[in-house]
Formats: sequence, C-alpha cells, structure tokens
Amino acid sequence: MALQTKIDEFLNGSGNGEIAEAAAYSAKDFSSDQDVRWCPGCGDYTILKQAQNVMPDLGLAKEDIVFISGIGCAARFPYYMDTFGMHSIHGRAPAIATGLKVSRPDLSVWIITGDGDSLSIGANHFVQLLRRNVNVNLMLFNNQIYGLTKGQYSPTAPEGTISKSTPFGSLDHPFNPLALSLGAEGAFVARAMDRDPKHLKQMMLRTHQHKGTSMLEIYQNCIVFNDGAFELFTDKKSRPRETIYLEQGEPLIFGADKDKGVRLDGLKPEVVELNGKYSEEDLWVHDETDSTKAHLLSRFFEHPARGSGLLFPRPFGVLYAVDRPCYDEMVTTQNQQAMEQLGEPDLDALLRGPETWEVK
Amino acid sequence: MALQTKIDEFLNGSGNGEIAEAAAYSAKDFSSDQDVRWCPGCGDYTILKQAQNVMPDLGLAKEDIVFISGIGCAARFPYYMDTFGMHSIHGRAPAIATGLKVSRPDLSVWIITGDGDSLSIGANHFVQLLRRNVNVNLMLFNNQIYGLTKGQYSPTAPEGTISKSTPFGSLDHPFNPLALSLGAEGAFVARAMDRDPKHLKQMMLRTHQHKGTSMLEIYQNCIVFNDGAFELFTDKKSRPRETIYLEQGEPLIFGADKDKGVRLDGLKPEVVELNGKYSEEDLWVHDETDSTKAHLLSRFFEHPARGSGLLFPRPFGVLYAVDRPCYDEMVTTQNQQAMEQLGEPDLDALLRGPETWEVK
Amino acid sequence: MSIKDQEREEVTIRFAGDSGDGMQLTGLLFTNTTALLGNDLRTLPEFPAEIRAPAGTVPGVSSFQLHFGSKEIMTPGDDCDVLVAMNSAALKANLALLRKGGVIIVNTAGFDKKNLNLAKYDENPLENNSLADYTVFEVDVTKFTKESLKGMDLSYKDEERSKNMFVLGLLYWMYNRPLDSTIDFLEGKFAKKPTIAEANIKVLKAGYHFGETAEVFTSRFTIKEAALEPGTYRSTVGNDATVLGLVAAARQSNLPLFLGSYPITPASDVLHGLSKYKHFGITTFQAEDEIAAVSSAIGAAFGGSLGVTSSSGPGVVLKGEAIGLAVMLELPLVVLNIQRAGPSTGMPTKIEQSDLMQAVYGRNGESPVAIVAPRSPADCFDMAFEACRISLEHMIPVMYLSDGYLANGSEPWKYPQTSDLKKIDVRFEQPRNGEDEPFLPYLRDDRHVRTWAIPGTAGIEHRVGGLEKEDGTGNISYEAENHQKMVKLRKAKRDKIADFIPLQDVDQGNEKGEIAILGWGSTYGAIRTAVFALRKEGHDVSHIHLRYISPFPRNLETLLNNFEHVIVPELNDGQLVRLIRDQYLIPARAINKIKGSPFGVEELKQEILRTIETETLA
Amino acid sequence: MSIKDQEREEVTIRFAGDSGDGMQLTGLLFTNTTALLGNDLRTLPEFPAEIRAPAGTVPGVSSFQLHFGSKEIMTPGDDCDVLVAMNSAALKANLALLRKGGVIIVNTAGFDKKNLNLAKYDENPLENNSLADYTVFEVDVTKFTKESLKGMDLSYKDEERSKNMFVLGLLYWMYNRPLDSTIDFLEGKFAKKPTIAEANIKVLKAGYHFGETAEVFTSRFTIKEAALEPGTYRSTVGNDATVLGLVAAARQSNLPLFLGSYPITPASDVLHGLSKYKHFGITTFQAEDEIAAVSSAIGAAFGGSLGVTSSSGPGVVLKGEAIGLAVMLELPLVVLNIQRAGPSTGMPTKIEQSDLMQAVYGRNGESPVAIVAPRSPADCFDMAFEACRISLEHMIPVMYLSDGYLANGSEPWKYPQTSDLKKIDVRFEQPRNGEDEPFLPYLRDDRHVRTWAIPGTAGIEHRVGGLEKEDGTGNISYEAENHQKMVKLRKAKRDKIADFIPLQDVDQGNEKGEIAILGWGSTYGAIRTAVFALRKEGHDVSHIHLRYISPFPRNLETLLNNFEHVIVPELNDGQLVRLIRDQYLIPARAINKIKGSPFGVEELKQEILRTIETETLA
Ligand SMILES: Cc1ncc(C[n+]2csc(CCOP(=O)(O)OP(=O)(O)O)c2C)c(N)n1
Ligand SMILES: Cc1ncc(C[n+]2csc(CCOP(=O)(O)OP(=O)(O)O)c2C)c(N)n1
Ligand code: SF4
Ligand code: SF4
Ligand SMILES: [Mg+2]
Ligand SMILES: [Mg+2]
Repeated sequence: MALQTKIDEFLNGSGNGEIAEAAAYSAKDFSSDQDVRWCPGCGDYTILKQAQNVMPDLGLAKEDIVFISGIGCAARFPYYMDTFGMHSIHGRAPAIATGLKVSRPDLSVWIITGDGDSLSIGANHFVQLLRRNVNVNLMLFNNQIYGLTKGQYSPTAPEGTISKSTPFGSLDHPFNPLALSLGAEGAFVARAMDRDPKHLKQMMLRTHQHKGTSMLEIYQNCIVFNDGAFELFTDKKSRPRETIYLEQGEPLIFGADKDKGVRLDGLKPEVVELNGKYSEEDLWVHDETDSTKAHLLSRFFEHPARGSGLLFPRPFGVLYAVDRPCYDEMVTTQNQQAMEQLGEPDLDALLRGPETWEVK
Repeated sequence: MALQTKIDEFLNGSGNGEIAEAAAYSAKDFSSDQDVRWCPGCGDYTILKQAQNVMPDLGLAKEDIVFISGIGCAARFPYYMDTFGMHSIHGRAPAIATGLKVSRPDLSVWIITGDGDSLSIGANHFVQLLRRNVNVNLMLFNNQIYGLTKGQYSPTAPEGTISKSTPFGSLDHPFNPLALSLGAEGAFVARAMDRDPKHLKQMMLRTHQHKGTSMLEIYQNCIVFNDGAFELFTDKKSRPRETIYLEQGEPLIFGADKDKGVRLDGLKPEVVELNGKYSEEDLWVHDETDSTKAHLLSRFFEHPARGSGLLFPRPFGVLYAVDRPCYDEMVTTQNQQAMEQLGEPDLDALLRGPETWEVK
Repeated sequence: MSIKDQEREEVTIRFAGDSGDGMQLTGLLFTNTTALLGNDLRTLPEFPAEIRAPAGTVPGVSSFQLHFGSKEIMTPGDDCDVLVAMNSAALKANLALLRKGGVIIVNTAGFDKKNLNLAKYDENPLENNSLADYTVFEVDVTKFTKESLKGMDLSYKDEERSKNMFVLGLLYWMYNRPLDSTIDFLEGKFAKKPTIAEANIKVLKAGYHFGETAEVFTSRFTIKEAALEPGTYRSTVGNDATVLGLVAAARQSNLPLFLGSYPITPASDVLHGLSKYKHFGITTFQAEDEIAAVSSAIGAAFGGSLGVTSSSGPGVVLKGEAIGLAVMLELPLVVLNIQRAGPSTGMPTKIEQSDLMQAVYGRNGESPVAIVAPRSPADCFDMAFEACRISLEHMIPVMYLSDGYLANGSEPWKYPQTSDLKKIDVRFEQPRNGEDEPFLPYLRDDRHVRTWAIPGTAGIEHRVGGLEKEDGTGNISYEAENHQKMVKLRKAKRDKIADFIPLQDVDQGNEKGEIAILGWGSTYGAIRTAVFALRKEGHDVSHIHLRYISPFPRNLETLLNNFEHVIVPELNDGQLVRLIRDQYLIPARAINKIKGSPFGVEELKQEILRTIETETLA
Repeated sequence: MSIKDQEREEVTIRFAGDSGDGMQLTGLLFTNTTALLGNDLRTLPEFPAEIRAPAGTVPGVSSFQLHFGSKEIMTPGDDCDVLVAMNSAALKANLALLRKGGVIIVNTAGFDKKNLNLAKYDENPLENNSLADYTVFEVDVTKFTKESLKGMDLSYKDEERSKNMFVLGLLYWMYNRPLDSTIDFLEGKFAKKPTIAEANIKVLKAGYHFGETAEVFTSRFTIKEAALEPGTYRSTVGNDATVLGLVAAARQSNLPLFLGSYPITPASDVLHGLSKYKHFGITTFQAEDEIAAVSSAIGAAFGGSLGVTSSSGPGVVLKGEAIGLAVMLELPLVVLNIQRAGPSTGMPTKIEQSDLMQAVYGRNGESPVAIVAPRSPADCFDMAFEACRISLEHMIPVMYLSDGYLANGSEPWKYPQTSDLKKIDVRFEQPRNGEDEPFLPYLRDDRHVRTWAIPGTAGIEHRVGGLEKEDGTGNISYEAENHQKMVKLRKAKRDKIADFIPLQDVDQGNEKGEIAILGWGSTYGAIRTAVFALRKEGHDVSHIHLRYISPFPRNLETLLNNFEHVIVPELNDGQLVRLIRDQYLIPARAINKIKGSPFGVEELKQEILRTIETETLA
C-alpha cells in the first residue's frame, strides 16, 4: 500500500472517472472546440478521425485520457481532441509522457509525434521510452518530411530526396522506424496507413490493449510538401501487390487474387507464387512473438527481389508484440515495497537524523 | 574537382603527412606527456595500451589522426594519445566527429565514448551517426556504470542493479548496444573485451579497415564501482564456456575442448554438444554480411537455455560488416558535382543577383 | 469621364489574399518594377502562422506590404493607403491596417456566401456599408480573368492561378508603372510553358486596360524617382543577405564554410540558401537537432573550416552548452539567431528581439562571446560578414542577432563588389619538427588570441577540451590562480575586439544634446524615420544605432553621456536598456513593444514624445 | 616532561591523506565528537578531481578541514592551525594552507622513496628543513598501528585501513575530546564484523595513549563550549539539507514528489539522497539526459505532482528550453542548480557562483522565473522548502542556486519539528459537469496565478502548450495585444511573489550607514565573519544577505539607498552586482574571486578595506 497523497484523496473524493458515463461516449464527444488547421487533404485528418472513433471503445472516462505531442503538424493533434492534452516542445513528448505516466499510472497516455519530432531531435527519448517500456501508446505520423517548417527532408526520407534543404538531393540513409524500435528493445511494433481507416482504427485499439510502450508507425500523406510518398501502398491498384496485412497465426499471403505468399528458405525470406509449386502450407506463418521474424518483416522493403524476381510487399499490422514488465508498474511496486520495508514515513525522525545533541 | 581552399593549400604546402615517417612509429610515439589518471587496475589502461599498439600498424601520419571523446572516465582517453584530440562535452562526440570528418575526409577520426556518454545523453547522436555511416571508428567503453560521477547505474546496467541512484535496484531494461546499433542501420558492429588485448587490438584494426561507421563495443571493467561485471567472460576458467569468438566463414564452435557448437533449427539457434549426434558440418557458419545472423548473434545472451539445457555463449568479434556508402564521401562527391554543374564560383555574380538597376 | 493624374511622395500598398492567391509573387513583381523606376522602398510579407489553414479562412490569409516613394523610405509603412483584398478573409484580416479614407480594391468573387462563411462574416461587408470610411472599388477579378482567357482552353486551376496578374496590371495602371519587366519575368519563368506565360501576360494586360477603360477609377498617381545614392542596386531580403555575407566571408578568408543547422522558423531560409552554393566550398549539414548542429560546426572549426550554425531562440537555447565549449576551446564559431517571438515556442512567425540577454548570459559560468546585430535587410550582409571576420580573427564564438522582420523584409541594396570587401586574415599554426621547441596551443598574441592549430599539421599534435586549461600549454588545470587568470583572459580577449570595430557614430542629429534614442537591430528604420520627424518638429533628438553589442564600441559611454536623456526603444520587455544601465549607470529609459510586430513610425514618435515629457518633468 | 594545558578560542584542523586513507571519515568523526561538546563549527571536505588518480600522487589527495571554537564559527577557516599529512603528496598539496607556525603531524611511513617520488619531491621535506617555519611531529603511524594490532591476525588491508583511527585518537588527546561517541559509531558500523570494530577501537585508543605517553607533545588544548542558541542540534551537509527540504515540502503540501535528474558533480547527491525516501511518496527518475530530466518533471507537474529537477551548470543550460515551456504552461517546477566552476565543463569539483545570470536570463524570449539561494548548509533546508512553496503557490518555475561549497560543507543545525513548518497551500481545480460554465485554464486570481487543473478531473479537459495563449481560455493566440498582455502578466506574476516573501533584513550593522556589503548564497559565512571583524575595528559596515533574488524583496532598493556605498562580493566575475546596478542604478562595486574556492575571511576583509578606500577617495 502506497502513501495516500492529495492527488489520491482529490481524485477519489471528486467522484471522477465512472466508466459508466464513458460507455455513453460517441466519437464527437472527443472533438474539441478548436477548428482544425491542417492543409486541406492532409492525411492527419483521417488519423484524427479514427482516434476520435476509437476512443469510445476504450471504455475509459474522458478525463483519464491525455494526449502529449511535441512540435510539428502532427503535433497539433492534441488541440483537436477533447481530452487532456499538452502540445509540448520539439522531440520531448516521450520524456514528458514518461514523467506523467510514472507519476500517474491511472491515466491513459498517448504520444503523438512526427518523423522529425521522434526520429530526429527526439530520437534519444524515443529509444529510451521503448527500452524502459513505459505503458504509453505512441503514434508516429511518418510523412517522410518536415511539414510544419515547410518541407525539409526528414530522417525517414529516402536517399536522394530533393527538399528545401537538399536542392541536390539528400545523402543520409534513412531510419527504418520499425527496425530502430526493435533494436531499442521495443515490445510492441506495428504499422498502419492514413488511407486505410478501418485497419488504422484496429491498430489504435491494439496499441491501447497492449501493456507497455506501443509503437504504431502511421504512413501519413503530406499533400503539400511530399504528396504521394506512399502511393504505392495506398493506391487501390498497386496496394494488393505492394502490401501485406499481418494476422497472428495466418500465413503470409498477398496479391489481388491472394496468389502470392512469403516462405522462408532457411533464414532467407522469399516471395513465391501460389501456383502449384508452393501452397499455403509452405508459407511462413505470422507469429507476433517471434523477434527474428519481426526483424525479417521490418527489413522486408530492403530485400532486393530474389529468385522468382518478385518484390517483397510492405507489411502492415502488428509485427511484434510481447509482454515485458512496464517501467511505470515497476516503479509503483518498488515505491510500495519501500513503504512496506521502511514503514509509514516519519518526517520528524527524518529531520532528526542519526545523531543529535542538546545545547542548554 | 573541388574548390581549393586555404586548408588544401596549407596542408599540401606544408609537406605534411608523409606516410614514410609514419611507418617508423612505435607504440610509445603515441603516448602523450600527460600522466594517466585512471584508477589503478581500471580496464581503460589496457584499452589505451592496445590503441597505442595498433596505431603504428595503420600506416597513417600521426598528425592525421584525431581522437574525439565526450565526458566520462573513458572520455579522458584522448589526453593520453599523442595525436590531435578533443575532450568535448557529454554525449556530443559523434556530432563533433561528424562535422570534422565531413569537412576533413583526409583525417582518421576516432570516437571514444562510455556507455552513459553514448547510450544515455548521447544516444541520439550515436544512432544518427550509424544511420549516416560517417567513416569514423567508435569505441564504446562499456562498464555498465557511470564511473566518472562515482557509480550510478547506466543504460547498459542489468535490471536490479544497486547503485548510488538506485538503492532499491534499477528498474529499466538495459540497451543491447549491438542490437541498437543494428537497428540504427549500423554497417559494422563488433565486440571485444579489455581482458583479451590481442583480440582487442585485432578488432581495433578491423574498425580502422572498415569504411563507414565502425562500432566496437568493449567490455571494460570499472574496478571501483562495478568490479567483475564481465568476470564470466574474462575469467580464465569460465571464458571458454561463456564466450565464442567469431571468425568469418568458420562454424560457431566453443568450449574448453571445442566440444560445443551452435546450430540453427530453422530460425532458432541452439547450442549443441559435438559428441556424435552433431558434428561441425551441422553448425552455423559465421557470415559477417548476413544481417539476420547478426541479429541472432546480438540477441544470444537473451535466449534462454533451450533443449539441450545449454546456455548461449557471448559472441566476440565482428558480428556484422557490410559496405554502405559513407556520408562524408557522398558529401565530397556532391560538392564536387556541384562545382562541375555550376562552374567556378563567381562571388561578384552572386552578389549581383538576378536583377539590378542603376541610380544616376 | 476624365481621370485625374496626381503626384504622391509616398504610397503604401498591401496585397492580401488566400495563401493560394499568389499575393507574395504579386507584391514582389510590383516591388521590382517600382525599384527599377528608382523609387526608394521597403517591403514586408506576412505569412499565415506555421500550420496551413483551410483556404478562405482568416488564418489562411497571406499578405505583402510595400511602401515606396520619392523620399527616403525606411519602413514598410504604418497603415496602408491601398488594400487589395482577394477574398472576404483577406479584407477581415487586414482592414484594420488601412488608413481611414484609404482605397480598397476587392475581388467581388471572393465575397460569395461560401467565402463570407469561411471568413466568419455574418453580413457581406460590401453591402452593409461598414466600409463607408473608405473608397471601395469592387471588381469581379475572377470573372474578368476568365473572360480575358476565353478560347485559350486552360485548366480551371491555371485560370484561377492567373487572377493575381489582373490585379497587378490594374495597380500598374493606377501607379503608372510599365509592364515590361513583369512580362520579361513571366516569359522567363514559364519558358517551358508558353501558353501559361501567354495567359498570365494576357491577364496582366487585361488588368491594365481595365483600369483605363472601365469607368471606375477617377485618379492615377505618379511617384517620382527618389534621390538614392548613385550606383547599381539590387533588392534583397535579410535572410538572403545573411547567406551572401557568409559566402563572402568564406571567400575572403578562402576557407571552406561548414553550416550545421536544424530547420526552424524564421531561420530555415539561411540553411536553404546556403545549401545552393556548394560550389563555393560550402557544406551544409542538416543535423538531427540544434545540439548536433552546433557541435558539428565546432568539429568543422577544429578542422580549420569556418564553422557556422543557424537557428532561432528555442533552438539557440539548446546550443548553450556547446557554445560554452567553443568559448573554452577558443575556436571560431558563428551562431546565427534569427529571432522570433518567445518565450518557449511563442509565436514562430512573429517579430521580436527578445534573445539579446540570452546571447549575453545564456550559458553556465563566465562565458563571454561577441555579439553583432544587423539593422536592415541589406545590413545583414555586412554584419554576417563581420560576425565571421571577428570570429576568425579573434578565435571566439560570435552571436549574430537578426529577426523575422529583417529575415523576410526587403530593401534596395547597393551591393558591393568583391574588390570592396575586406580580406579576412587567418593564419594556421605552422608544422614543426623535433628541433623546434614544443608547441603551446594556448599561447596568445597581443590581442590575447591563440593560434589555430589544425589536424593534419605535423608536429603540433595537441589536445583541447572543456575542462579549465593552463594558459599556454592548454593542459587541464584546477589551479586557483590559473582559473581566475583564464576567466579574465577570455573576457579581455572579447573586450579587446573593441579595438577592431568602428567607433559608434550618430546616425542623425547632434553628437551632444538633450535626447539620444539608442536602438539596435531591426528597429533602425522606424527609429530613423521617427527621429527625422521629431527633429523636423524642432526636438533636439539624436539617433544612435548599435550594430556591435558585445563588446560595445569604445566611445559609446562618452557618447551617451553627452545627452541629458537616453531612451532605448526595443521590441522586447527591455534588454539592451539593462546592459546600458548596468554598464554605464546611465538612467536610460525603455520604450517597449511586445506585440509580435515592428514599431510603427507614428506610434514610436508618440511614445518618444511621451517619454520625453515624463523625463523632462521628472 | 610536563604537558602544558592551554585554552583556545578556535582551531582549524586539516586532515589530508590519500583517497584510500579514510580522511573524510576521520574528519566526520572528529566533527561529531566536537559538535557533541557544544563547539560551534564548520567543515569543508576537498575531494580529488573527478578522475581517481593513482595512490600516492598529489591529484589523489583527499582532505577534510574542520574549524571549531567557543565563539561563533561561520567558515571552515582560512589557513589551518594543524595539518595532518598521511603521506608526502598530502603534505605537498596542503602545506600552503597551513599558517606559519602551525603544527604538522606527519605519518613518516608516507615519506619513503616510493611516496616521495609519487609526490614528485626530489628531496624529503622532513630532512631538508624546508619545514623550519612549522612545528613538525613525526609519527610512524603505520608502524604504531601494526604494533597495536599485534596478534589479532588481520589482513594487511584491514590493518592499513585502521591507520586513520590512530591519528584520530591522537588528535582527541591533543584537543581533550572523549572517545565514546566514536567507539559507539565503530561498534555500530562493524556490528557484523566485531574483530574489525575491535581493531579500530584498539588503534583509536593506541593513538590517544600515544599522545599521553610518547614524550613528543608538549601541549594540549581545550576549547570551551560555544554560546549556541539553546535547542537540539544535528549536523548536516548542504545537499542532505536540500533533500530534506524537498521531502518536507512534499509532506507539507501532501503531494507526491517526482524528481527527474541526470547525475552531475556536485549535484548527484541530491538524486542519491532523495532516492532513499520512496516511502515518503517520492519517485526518483534517472533520466537519459538533463532535457528528459526536466521534461519528465514537467510531465509529473502536469499530473499534479511536485516536479523537481536537479543538476549543475552544464546540465542546467540544457534545460533552458523546457524551463521556458514551464513558464508558458504556468506549471510549478523546481530547478535545483548546485553550481560549480565554469564555463563549459570547467572545474567540476571546484566552487563558484557563476550561474546567476543564466538563471535570470538563460532562455529565449521574455521568460521570468523565481530565484532563491541558500546561504549556508543548513539554510539549504529552508530555501529548498521555499523554492517548492513559491513554485506550488504561484504556479511558476523556481530556480534554486546552491553550490559545491554548501553542497559538501557542514554545520550544526537546529533542525525544525514538522509542527514548525509552514503548510503549503495547493488547490486543484474542481470537477465540473455540463451545467457549469466552461472551464478557463488561464483564469487568474489576484496574484495573477492560474489554477492547477489535473488530468483525471471530470469536465475540465483542456489543452496547454508552448505557443502563446489567449489569457483566460488558453487557446493559441497570435493576437498582438494579447501577447504583450501575457508577457507582462507572466512578469507581474513573478514580481507579485515579493508580497509573499520576507522583507530583506540587515544581518549585521545599521539600517543606514556608510557601507553595505551585499551578498548572496554561500559567501554568507565569510562575509559575516569579515564584517564582524571590520565593525570591531570601528568601520561603519553593514551586511545584507539575499536569499530571495528574483523577485528581490520589496524593501531592498530603499534599504540599499540608505548606504553611501554598496559593495557586492561574489565568487564570479560580477553577476548580482549587475542586476543591482541595472535595477536600482546604484553604483554598486564588485569584489570578485574566481579561483574555485570560497572567500577567505582575511582576504575578503582586506578586499573590502581596499574597496572602501578607493570608494571614499573616488
Ligand atoms: C527546438 C526546436 N527546433 C526546431 C523547431 C522547428 N520545427 C518545428 S516542427 C519541426 C519538424 C516537423 O517535422 P515532423 O516532426 O516530421 O512533423 P510534421 O510537421 O511533418 O508533421 C521543426 C524542425 C522547433 N519548433 N523547436
Ligand atoms: C551535460 C552534462 N551532464 C552530466 C555530466 C556529468 N557526467 C560526466 S560523465 C557522466 C557519465 C559517465 O558515464 P560513462 O559515459 O559510462 O563513462 P565512464 O565514466 O563510465 O567511463 C556524467 C553523468 C556532464 N559532465 N555534463
Ligand atoms: S504541411 Fe503537410 S503535414 Fe502539414 S498539415 Fe499540410 S499537408 Fe499536413
Ligand atoms: S572509476 Fe571506474 S572506470 Fe573510472 S577510472 Fe576508476 S575504475 Fe576506471
Ligand atoms: Mg514529418
Ligand atoms: Mg560507463
């Protein structure tokens, strides 16, 4: 049992957080009174919409939800959610969220961040968050560009990107957000896209359900400065060929006519046609808990076409999800154990210290 | 061809950097006049010695070598090397080294950093360096503790570490420096230990030979605040059982009597005894260029004992080494191409700009 | 109906429309034409706040203000005489900036239900005579544009896009400007798309003829040439001039320039600009953050390059620790702070000069740096060059304080020839061999400046770092006397720079007198104009404007003591005024504006008068 | 031979040896015994610089200085009367600190060839009578220790380790102190290792008897009780008192305390200390860097915790941007800066108070925070508590400026009872339902303070951020008037704190007079003692010491104007003095020491006299 502070007294006293009411929420209960100020057609709109749609399904009281963002177009997000929110400073949202969640484990904390915010200036806090596995949900809006500052290349922009700051083309090799997250001990790593709202909403639900840091990368179209960056995956025609949706326990099948699959030849993945030579039984079955498979999936788009000359599809869904103790829970437990070991705090004893003397 | 600046004129003029003389160096030519101020018995001493030993083999002129460090015990290193050096600020050495190497590709740049310096405050610069693949060598002295500040746990310290700042035991899950490096697009990832100087020197040579960011993790004993952290691997008795030295193209064999090996069962590595049932032919053959194998090796110490009940040994040597374009080289090329496209710089034309008018 | 032809000494026009309406280009083209006619001028664009707002809404409005005349023009103008409003939101957002009696030219097509709603007008302002105080010209720009393009089958988008040319043509007619430079521009720009070029030119001319033929406009205006100093001019905005100043400094020192930067409003254009000039031996590095940006510049400086880093307040504060390192290493480093309104993220697109104290004191320990500040868009060239010169010649970090007003504002610039530029004198430490006595990295010359000893130089291998160092050897030292000596030396080195910068001049007025108005940075134009007016009215006021702030010019104290009252107007809550009061114990008074916008001339004039009264009463 | 028994009013002893010789413990034990005898005292340890140097070398020397007496003792003493040198390096490093004629007790075993070489002595100082000016007692401590332990078969290491007890015993004899509290301590400490306890006690007694029997020492000294204010005392070092102040504030506000911190000398002990008290509802988080440390504290404060972050100069400068965010969010935040010698990495283990200007101005934009500074080790408790109180009651970041001298120095502390402590009054915004009118997060009370509205409270969901916000609603606003209003409001809120802190008192001397010595922070003891001496000599000097620096106490200006001259001694190049000159236009003069060490009383006295002369001549 931990120390009862003013916060506990206040929150328990004030009759807050009855889930009862929560149940009654509709999506629009989560839209704030601020007019949304993204460019018309920006992918951020659909993501916002799905976030508002999924909130009622979480069974949480509105006041127990907090959105924390850094700086960027994406980072304007909290203003539009009628929950508690903080639009903080560039890159620091994971650190702020850590302080909040560790001190207030009762809250549902969501981090909204862009590819620059999280993988450029904020990359340190990003990897530390994943390592510590603080129980928060992080939504990384990846548009492969700095939107708010009007179009410089970002750490996820492919080599050769012509941008305001790279008129001759960018030279740095980009981060692979999922591979970086796995390397940083991430225990939940998933990908979605703005143009598939149904799946996006499912993924948001998964991030909420997973205990620990849930990293959801969302491909988001910046219509003004980087339009069409993900067209291959979002375009109705190319999508079936270019994407694969991962389902736990299901074989890796894709293609317009579900006629392609991925199999493992030893350690090497390979794309095959399901036309006689190979059938479903030969295919790799998705297992969210297998870190090696997650590694391979995260690297798919780098593998060159092999053998069959077929290209690898881009995986969407949950690549990796395992349970690992959460930092915030461990802190709570440790503080409670301290209470049990050391007993009720006695300030006078503390002030007195080990040794005193009298002066008459 | 690029613009000839004062630096080019100066260096070419001044008859610097004849490799001829370089050849004549001995280890002690690389030890500076400063007294070394590490605690007696600190692992840093042997690392320093090997660095001084390897320098003459690089065939470089002394003045073309620069050591850049952050802050920490390890970071005192440059003061003891009679080369150019900078003892900078905490965590920033990779960024400083990037600026130096990009502007002076002619130099051999070495980064010296501790586990706190590189994976705590400096983790952002660390991952960005690997991603960009700047052609520098980074030696990460991992002692799983903050030495200079007298004994707080570090981001590589195992859970439960009792330290000055964690009297009840640390709670954060540590980074795996090699896994993080691979996730950050690292193209050269290796591990050595202070207590095996011969192998350590070889590894230093490899980091130098590899083009691109060469990340060498060195297990280093902090005798004062974390003595024996790596005893299992450094201790003569346990070492054969607990470590495995990787050799390109060689099967994964270890054990005092070379009687154990590692094989792959599909994606799953497994330790086997080479006693009849399995022989060398069944074992996994090391391939530095295989990112999946590198991933598996980097995760070895996490795999629980399986089947045979045998524990995995800790891998030392080069886990991963592939060629990838270096950022600094690409910058040089791009600047040269710009010259070719845009011609000799004409300052007056630039000042004049697109449109002018006369006032009489 | 006859058209009156009138002469004007100065005019301020504000072009306002939706972000998509191309008002910035319209303004620029009018500006170029006007410059070519020999008028003096100043311009200031106003962009919507960072996030793009939906078309038609007030936050989506983009404007461009131009102030030009036959007299000296030093500001973009207080209120404007003519407001061009391409839609309802543009009118709503800018009406307050139009003087009573001013002219409004509205595109009626932008005042339909949809647009009125988007602009949150409940009534159409064109109908409820809320504009009685102004002369309103209603023109259906959209319709006329489309008509003039009849038969050219262009996409709807392309037709829409050329609306602004109609307005431009109309204003060219109103102010008697020729079309040719604009036509040249259009032909150049759309060389690959002749139909587009043709369309734009058609619409431009249509606008011009509309003025002539449509019997709407009752008067035309002419503005004579200004008495500008003879010479060849170009126009420039501050951030471009800053870029050119850096390039020039790199050439005049014959050093490679390395810029480590991280994008931030309003500094990003410095990064963008420099990255175009790789052939000048310039490397631009977009770092992962501001700390890496400045650190990489320090690394480059260690290697012998001109190391530069650019940012704005929230980014500069992150650089503090590394700047302190450069102070300790005694390496050259140029830190550009294109200031914006703070604190914290503040108002990124708004104007403020509130990072001066941060520049002076924003580091741990006693950490002296030099500080310079440009006073006009073109002056950004000179002061950026000076920042580099001081940094290289004195081996010290230099802070350069520009702001959003200079960054985006433009003026005619009598640009220099390379031959007019100073050479920057840089010496690298020479190689040594066994015979020479050992190299001492912290040996100093009579300016207290140490030598620049770059890697690759045989025989002078040495180590530097952020720990206190022994003078001379540069070895780590915790010795008491040495530390005090070094702290004083680093300050003395900074103060010594005063011998290598110009003495402070009086911009306007007497060297001695009743009132001195002391300014710095972008307030120059407003103060100069206000003081000019005050002097005309017979006030004994002088204008002193600082471009070198740390160290101050040697004669500043004496100069200020020549005046009974010193008044310091700043776009902050009082910063320079504190340095002056502290250093010289002069009871300087502050005039402060913290509204994200520059001083208006009239506003400033009144403030000065008010202060004078209280002063003289006091 | 008879032994003279003499009385002394005060004595300063310096224990010096190798890091391994346990001098710190020796000093602490002597201190406790001395405190129990009712002497007043101050102590200051001196550790080797960060990196551990090899045993026997000068950089490896660790010392502990104790100043005690029957009169008021306010500093650890200038030069010492007795120097204990356990080896050659210890003598070399500390001799300069011994007054001429002082006593040296050397362990001769530490003066063999090996030790002399390590200390870089070419000759044995004990033999070349270079010590003629001092009274030297040569004792082979090592030998006597081993002898006294004969037959106890202990490891060599354990024997070596108990050397220091011999010296302690000897000094107890010299200064007439009882052994019992030390014996109790040893029995407690080694409860699990009775032989070690026994050994240490044996050696302790051996040392004591050696004094008595060995016919070496000619005199013993007694120091009477000091006239301390009656009450119960404990001793404390500053960093511990800081920790207790934070814990007390958490309890008195009944809030959970969240410390986000990153280790750095000399601030780490605050993190170490707090992390022991988890059962007080305290969470300590060792963050990845200082930015994450302060950011996590802001996150915790947003959630309703008392958010604290601790560091030293180079770390605090990294926190600037986030502190600016807290200024904008108007959340409570306590920032502890345990200062060290700068700039840059500087001299981490050395003493300086040069981060004041950084605290005041080290952020972009107009970013006002409150600043407090403790004046003695025990005062760290009060001011840490005050920092929390001000921050929580005024919803503003508070900077707390301690330094290495306070952090590690100790003094007797008449510690308070919980019942003596203020309650800290915190109110959370109450939940609302549909009927209530909408919640306005930036509504203010008459102190300009907004309410603390924490997540989990129904009906007051709201968003905050670093962009300028509209007063009242807290919505983003780029509106001109609003920005100026908010800048002024944030400052007014900070200034209003002056109504909730004590008026400035005069520590010593008259309320009006010739000279005021104005100090802040850790220079208190030295100034107080120097002023005391000066007044005794008949000078009209008063001592005013600031603990609240931003805002200044309401009456400070009037108070300072009561004096003809104001002199400001600081351990920096002049910082507070600049704030005073700027704010009050008072020609305050600075006395500066920048040597990594505190003012010596005599040194300060002389400096003050010199300044008075020049002043009165001027
Ligand atoms: C300390 C700091 N540095 C830089 C900036 C400028 N800045 C704001 S957002 C941003 C990057 C935005 O890119 P991203 O995170 O991808 O978000 P997006 O706008 O693309 O959604 C930058 C560089 C800032 N506000 N603060
Ligand atoms: C900005 C800043 N923060 C903190 C410190 C204090 N500090 C110095 S070294 C260090 C960590 C050292 O640990 P590590 O990098 O592992 O090096 P080691 O001493 O173990 O070799 C810290 C926290 C500092 N010098 N500067
Ligand atoms: S700039 Fe791009 S990311 Fe930002 S709002 Fe516009 S479309 Fe969206
Ligand atoms: S503290 Fe540890 S790491 Fe540092 S020098 Fe001593 S032994 Fe080495
Ligand atoms: Mg982005
Ligand atoms: Mg370490």
